Amino acid sequence: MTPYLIFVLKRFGQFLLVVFLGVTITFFVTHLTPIDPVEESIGAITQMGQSDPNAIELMRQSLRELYGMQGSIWQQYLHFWLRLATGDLGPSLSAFPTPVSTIILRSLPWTIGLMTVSTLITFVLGNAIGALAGYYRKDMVLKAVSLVFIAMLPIPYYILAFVLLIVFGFIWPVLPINGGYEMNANLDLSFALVLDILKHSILPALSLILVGAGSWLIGMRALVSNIITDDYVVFAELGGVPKGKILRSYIARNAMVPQFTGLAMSLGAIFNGTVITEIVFGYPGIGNLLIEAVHAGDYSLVLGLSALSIVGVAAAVFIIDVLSPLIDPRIKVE
Amino acid sequence: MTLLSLSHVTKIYRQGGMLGRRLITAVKDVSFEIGDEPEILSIVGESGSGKSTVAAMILGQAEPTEGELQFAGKTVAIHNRAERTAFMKEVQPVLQNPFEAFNPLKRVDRYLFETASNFSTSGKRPNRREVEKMADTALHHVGLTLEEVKGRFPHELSGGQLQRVAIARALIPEPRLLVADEPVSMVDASLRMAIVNLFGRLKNELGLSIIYITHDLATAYYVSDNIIIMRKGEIVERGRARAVLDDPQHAYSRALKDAVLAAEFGEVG
Amino acid sequence: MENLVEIDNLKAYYRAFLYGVDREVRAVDDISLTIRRGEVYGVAGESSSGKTTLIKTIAGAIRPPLRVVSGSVKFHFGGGTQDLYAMTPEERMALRWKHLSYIMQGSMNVLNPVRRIRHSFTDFAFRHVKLSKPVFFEKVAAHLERLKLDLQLLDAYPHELSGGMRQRMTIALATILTPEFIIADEPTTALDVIVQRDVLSMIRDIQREMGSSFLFVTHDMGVHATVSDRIGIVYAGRLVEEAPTAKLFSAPLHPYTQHLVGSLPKIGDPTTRPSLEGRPPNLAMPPEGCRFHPRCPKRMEICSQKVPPLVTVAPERRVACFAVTGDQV
Amino acid sequence: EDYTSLPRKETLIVENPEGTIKNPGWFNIWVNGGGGVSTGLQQLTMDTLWYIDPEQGLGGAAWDNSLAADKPQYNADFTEMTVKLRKGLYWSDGVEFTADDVVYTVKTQMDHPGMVWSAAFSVQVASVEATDPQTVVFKLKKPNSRFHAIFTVRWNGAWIMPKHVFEKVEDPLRYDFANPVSLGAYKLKAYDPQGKWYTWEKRDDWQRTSLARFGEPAPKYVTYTDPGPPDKRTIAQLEHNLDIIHDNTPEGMFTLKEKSKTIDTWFPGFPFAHPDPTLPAVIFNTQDAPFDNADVRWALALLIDIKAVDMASYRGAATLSALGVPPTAATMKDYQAPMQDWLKDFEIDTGKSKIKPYDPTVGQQIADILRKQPKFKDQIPTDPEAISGAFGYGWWKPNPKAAGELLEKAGFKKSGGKWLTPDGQPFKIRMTVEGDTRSVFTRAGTLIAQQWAAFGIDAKAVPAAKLWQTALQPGDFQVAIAWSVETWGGDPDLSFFLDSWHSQFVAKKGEVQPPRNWQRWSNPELDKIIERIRGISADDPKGMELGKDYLKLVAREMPTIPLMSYNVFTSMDTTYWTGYPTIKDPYTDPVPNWANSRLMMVKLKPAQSQ
Amino acid sequence: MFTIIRDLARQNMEFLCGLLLFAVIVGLVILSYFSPYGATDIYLLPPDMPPDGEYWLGTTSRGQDVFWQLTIGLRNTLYFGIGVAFLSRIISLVVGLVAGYAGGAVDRVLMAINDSVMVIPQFPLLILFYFVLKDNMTWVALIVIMASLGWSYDARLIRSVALGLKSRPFTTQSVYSGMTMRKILVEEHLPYVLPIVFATTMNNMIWSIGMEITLSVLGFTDIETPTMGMMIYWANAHSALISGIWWWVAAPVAVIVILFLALFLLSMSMNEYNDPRSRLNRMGS
Ligand SMILES: Nc1ncnc2c1ncn2[C@@H]1O[C@H](COP(=O)(O)OP(=O)(O)OP(=O)(O)O)[C@@H](O)[C@H]1O
Ligand SMILES: Nc1ncnc2c1ncn2[C@@H]1O[C@H](COP(=O)(O)OP(=O)(O)OP(=O)(O)O)[C@@H](O)[C@H]1O
Ligand SMILES: [Mg+2]
Ligand SMILES: [Mg+2]
Ligand code: NI
Repeated sequence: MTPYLIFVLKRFGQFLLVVFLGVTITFFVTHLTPIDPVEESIGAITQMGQSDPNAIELMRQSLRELYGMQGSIWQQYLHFWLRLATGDLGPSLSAFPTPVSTIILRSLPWTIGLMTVSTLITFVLGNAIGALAGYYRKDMVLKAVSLVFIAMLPIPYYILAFVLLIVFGFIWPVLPINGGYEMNANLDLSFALVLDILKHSILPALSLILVGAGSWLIGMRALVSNIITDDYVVFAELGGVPKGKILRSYIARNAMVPQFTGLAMSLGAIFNGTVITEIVFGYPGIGNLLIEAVHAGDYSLVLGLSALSIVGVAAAVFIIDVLSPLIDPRIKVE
Repeated sequence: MTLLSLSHVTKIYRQGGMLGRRLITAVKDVSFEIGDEPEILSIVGESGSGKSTVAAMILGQAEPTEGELQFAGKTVAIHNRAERTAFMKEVQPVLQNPFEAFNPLKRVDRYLFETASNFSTSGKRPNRREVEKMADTALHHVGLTLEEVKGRFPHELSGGQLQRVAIARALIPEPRLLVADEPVSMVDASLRMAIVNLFGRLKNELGLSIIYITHDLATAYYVSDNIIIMRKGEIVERGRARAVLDDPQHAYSRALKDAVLAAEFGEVG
Repeated sequence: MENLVEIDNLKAYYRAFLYGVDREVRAVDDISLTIRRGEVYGVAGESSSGKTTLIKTIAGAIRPPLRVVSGSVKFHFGGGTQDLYAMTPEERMALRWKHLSYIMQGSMNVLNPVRRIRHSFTDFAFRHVKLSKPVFFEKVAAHLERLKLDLQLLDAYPHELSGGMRQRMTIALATILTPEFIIADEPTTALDVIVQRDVLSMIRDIQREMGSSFLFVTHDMGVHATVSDRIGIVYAGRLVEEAPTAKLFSAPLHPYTQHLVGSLPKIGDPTTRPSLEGRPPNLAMPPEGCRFHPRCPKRMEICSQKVPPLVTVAPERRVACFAVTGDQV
Repeated sequence: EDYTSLPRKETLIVENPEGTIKNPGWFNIWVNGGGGVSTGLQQLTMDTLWYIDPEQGLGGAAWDNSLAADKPQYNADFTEMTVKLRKGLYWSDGVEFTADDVVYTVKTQMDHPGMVWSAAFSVQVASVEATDPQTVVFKLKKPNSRFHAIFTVRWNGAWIMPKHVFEKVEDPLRYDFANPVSLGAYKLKAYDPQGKWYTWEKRDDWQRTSLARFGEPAPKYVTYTDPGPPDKRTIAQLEHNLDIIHDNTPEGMFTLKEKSKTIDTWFPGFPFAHPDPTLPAVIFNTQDAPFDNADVRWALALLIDIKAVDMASYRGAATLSALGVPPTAATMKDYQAPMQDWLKDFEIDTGKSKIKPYDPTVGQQIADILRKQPKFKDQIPTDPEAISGAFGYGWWKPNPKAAGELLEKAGFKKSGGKWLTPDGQPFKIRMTVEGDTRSVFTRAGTLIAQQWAAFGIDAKAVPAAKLWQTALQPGDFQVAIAWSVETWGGDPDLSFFLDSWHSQFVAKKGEVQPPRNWQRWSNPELDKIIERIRGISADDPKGMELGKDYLKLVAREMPTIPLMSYNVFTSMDTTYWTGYPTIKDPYTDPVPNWANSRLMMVKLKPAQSQ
Repeated sequence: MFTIIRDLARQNMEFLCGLLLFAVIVGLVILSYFSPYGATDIYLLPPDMPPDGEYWLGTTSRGQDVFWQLTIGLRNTLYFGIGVAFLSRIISLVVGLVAGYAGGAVDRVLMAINDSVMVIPQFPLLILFYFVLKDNMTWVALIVIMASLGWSYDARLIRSVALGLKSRPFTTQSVYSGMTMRKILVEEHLPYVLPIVFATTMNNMIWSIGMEITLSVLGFTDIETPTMGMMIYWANAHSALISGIWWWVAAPVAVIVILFLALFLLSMSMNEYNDPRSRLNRMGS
């Protein structure tokens, strides 16, 4: 076996371990929730106009049986892994008997679509400005632009999103502010639908980009201002290598090494969804689903979503670890 | 009784982690001794020939893969803090780059005081005055005084001063052996002589033995009693320093000697 | 021989206004020298005596806090005359690598760590040649061969090469365009003696072949003895002596040079060598008068009051010491 | 079909307060499967035997025989109920509705524990059979004069299942009922796979539904949607993209009223909102000391300055109630108005003195306060009758002195400005409020806690995100703001909530309390009232007298401190549709998630020519 | 110390700006102790008054003075952010330094824990904690929980620096001076990771305060403690943006931005001061 393969296998083992630990912690924490999905369901049912206490007791028993909630927490834990091994996340408890995976898969593409695109744009934008601002330290325009992005960073995302919404949806109503597509849209795949979906994603994406670019920018700027004093950059400058080339191939290329790790982490974190975006813009996605699931004590669903997110982040770390020898040739495979 | 003896010491590094297959024999079947008489033993040789690895093993920082190291008749074994402290009282290092050997953010006297209070010869923890006294004594051996050094940051001292402070620190536990791994390679010619001369004086005045690892054959010739020439982990030649260098026997030793650029007007090749 | 580089009364100071410290380090203080076409000029001196600063100033590698306070650096490249500090940045850029290349201190670590070495050749040299890429790389191949460097190394990353190889690669990069003037700062420090000797002989060879001038800095007198035609000794920011190499070693004039030459141990010579007392001067507050006087065995009254001028005492020989030149101005 | 959006003029767009539906493709309303209920499903496609409207209703009475042809017929001891069904009603797939559907509904649910009404049927029904296609006979396990309530829609009721669909299904518990067959006047047209909207289309054969008795529904399409947080609803309605907002913040409502010319509200002026037949109250956990003591409860009631609470929570836009029934239009007439004199004379004994705590002019005072605010000046009614209807009659007058006397009577002591309980501990109250979900309650709770704190009690409001599940049900609270009283609204029969207040249902400490009696209060006198109500039929006029007995009892005992109506800030945009229910034409509740809101469809008129 | 600050302020525009902004923040925090109104008292003042001479930043719909509310909210938020940052710094320092220095099995175990914490989704966990703890979900509890979620990434960073420090010669020097591991980590290595600690502190505070606001906006915090998040929560619950009470929202947002610009500028210039490169520049004197 090549050392690289061994390295990959070892990292993979680590990945599995981290996933295992992460999911285990989440399993037990989610089962701590005082919200009982059966009581939730009873709550919903009694809301439908019944309050006969005898009937409620009867209902409680039947639901408990139906939802398969018997057995100690350890049995349920074991059961969970056995089921997971076959790729089954079990039925949702707040949307019984619909499988958790069905529910997640319905929202997931939206989250992935919006977040991937906006994360990438944020990454490119933040790093580009950061690199320029770090290299041309005296440039007033870059300074101002950086400052604007940095100042945007601490603005509570809720407020920023809402202000965008009010500006572009109300004061100057040019962009749609609700949902992933027009209400009552024809959902057969068509050019118009794609356009509509794109239009609906502009504000959510913009809000994510505006709050997110600042931190890349800060990181990149700091990296660049360190790198410009590195010998190979000074040498290239003395060698008369054109500035643009130095910025691209010498500075940015070297700064990218740590930034890519961050990017992988952010891409992995996509599976956390963005609750506030989804709330403010009514954008479909798994963030809101998660909150709902927590509210409903639906720990199957919470666990399913958490497991997804854990695997996402852990996989990102794994992939970046495995790829890092390729991105940064200096990293030797132990 | 010998102070230090290495018998058939081999050190193999495994590269590629736990499952890795690449083995590097850094040191191969090396044996030598330092007797009770104080001496300066030079170890010279090409880059990567295992000189630093030998030093690390003598300092207890690395364990030999095979063979045995004995210090004052006892096998070197460090399992706990007490053993480590006891060992460090006897063997102390001098590091390569004086500018790197001290934390630039800390005052240099700190290391003197720490050493003094951790390795007091009387056995119990000394008070502040005793500590300063010990430090001052050690500094006197290297031609400095505590006054010159106290409260100073590394960047406030010259390289020569720093290296001398480092040596003074190593002297505080009153060790019997100093291991100096390339102590002069980063300093310029005039400083180099100052330090090498200091080694000679310490040997004579304090009865210290010193293992002097270097690339600089000229200073090795100048200061050492015995010499070991290493190549690819093995000792290729050894003996009294001047005898060996005046008339090297092994082909590699000769190549090494030839490569030395004499500071006289002449041309290469 | 005609002059290629003329340096006049060059002063370059580090102006540090750093957090509570307000200081001026006079790392190059009033140095004048000339370098002729086709010669190797060595600069020697103690550590932190200003050697690197001097050649940075000559190479135009000035960045804050270093500032050229006065003086001039003139080149005679391609028959013309260029005043380094009167040129625009663009003009200076045009000189680099074509006429002037500079191998920095720590040349083992000057190659971009994340790109293959091939790209460095493209970045540095390709834009100066009017050749197609393949033809250019043929030329590179020929050059590397001359330096006994494997062609495949072009496709390696810097870290995959040993220190010696990297250093040679940097030298190859600096010489590929056969510039008229090559500046090198300690190009062999931290090399194995055997490797070092190879590198030096290589430098010497290509210098002869190309007829370029070299400015060469190291504090290793052995290296100077091997490579340099003329040597300038720098002490505390000043040039204190200049002489052809043979003369310098056989009959050093300045007390510091004498000490330097005399203190070098030699294999086969077991006599005890003295070490220099005292510490190197603080360039932010250099001693009055001759900067060496606190450590000088031949110190006189005047040494602490007046700065000894650099006086030509014999053809090709200059020295700044009252003990040698007497109390003349 | 080639459409991107439906013709706006033919579409009614309504907020669904359920928000985004987690399991959008689930239409099996008989299983709680994560699907929506008020997505239009229960309003437009479901039907059952009877409806009681929270307001006046359309047929001349709040009571409406929907699928049933008549009121329920009980035998003398209330163990058998016979229902006559209407003829000529059809499911949307053309199958006729018959008694078999009703029987199937009951039996299937009884056979499948876990279905929504399964337990309710199993507990009560001994047998059910269709004696002919239009007659169903229920035999009950024990007497129950209110058995029909299960088939009577207030907000919702036991909906009738399409037998012909479900009998082909293997397991009704796992069947999603996609493409739901409708018994109502609308059928599903399209829905958002992300659960944000549902659109229903008027059935071509709408005449063959029970709603047809009131005329033709006007909107061709009805869309129920999740418009997002309150501010976005406001924006949407200002842009005429949302015809009915189910509920808003008071401020959102004021903004709408101020900025839009086309907004209809229940009250044309202040307080705009519709009073829900639920009664927000300060609920004591009467199983815990010191709240097991009526004197303490009364003391705390006398420390509340209801005017400030009203301003803080609803900014004055509330209808107050000192009595234990929600001040809906019907109860105002049936209970609140007739009991004013009793209230004025009502006395309590503080141990040191007797006081008359009632202040009949509070509603008037609030109107006066609001009239001083320039923003609202013109919107405040002046007619005393209208003021009482909008703002309520009166409430308890703050009386710190009497409150102190009551506390002392209960053994409390005041020391260093702080009240100590009889066992010498600081009197500490944690008032659990609902957090963001019902922010007006949170606002009220915060202020009440502040008022108690000002009196030297260590009182503080704490939010609980799932108040019902985490606090009220397990009894894990001291004092909370929520409701434990909800009524039919349009009908004076109080058994709807009162039955579950019987001491037989009060859970032991630490156990889960079944719904409604969150205060866990038991009282022999109350049990007697409840038992007498059980013994008479729902429309027996004696019921109202018993209701008044209940009101007097809780006024004395104060197990909860009734505050005000639960005002729902429903706003209706008249740009595309007119004819919404308002106080002037109160044919139904404007709140569009109630199943009764189907009545709106037949009363609405397009505002613009088609 | 004072001269350093003086010189920093004189020579470094960023530092000066940061210092001034920070002074504003500190000023507000100090003022909070002199508030004429109780922190949680409501309906004491006429609601919805726009900013004017009497109410500098206007009043809220709850009858509170925005300015005084702001000072107290800022104080609580700042203490919260500092609390989380402080605790999580300690955890990440201990884990990072120990893992980097000790290496081997210790390192592997610590990093496995570290990575597991890193991948756990924080948001659902926080909400779950909120449900589990209910009334006990005080600010202190929230600080502890947030701190125990917010250290892992930084611990990794610190570890990577510690790995480098371990092979620095001065570490060997310290070992042979007989220093204990604790001493080496705390006195020798800590100063080198402080720049990272400074830099990550700001990020951590942005994260924790942002999280506080998010949780508050969703109603998952103690509503009786005024914080920036709580101000926004109440403003939101009163539809402040849509009903034109913009000052209720603008004031906390402005203060948060000021706070972070101050922290950012300070940490940036402090980093420059701390950077060994600039220290190296001073060497050789
Ligand atoms: N910790 C280690 N792990 C793996 N290999 C090592 C390690 N330390 C040293 N080596 C390898 O062991 C060999 C000997 O190295 P060592 O440092 O002892 O040589 P050296 O003679 O001191 O060289 P130099 O003159 O360059 O200092 C080298 O090939 C080196 O790569
Ligand atoms: N960036 C800087 N800021 C301030 N002072 C500096 C800076 N760089 C160098 N110096 C100082 O300038 C003086 C000359 O340094 P220089 O690097 O030129 O010495 P050198 O002779 O090349 O030494 P070495 O042999 O160690 O390379 C030294 O005192 C040094 O401390
Ligand atoms: Mg070595
Ligand atoms: Mg130099
Ligand atoms: Ni909520």
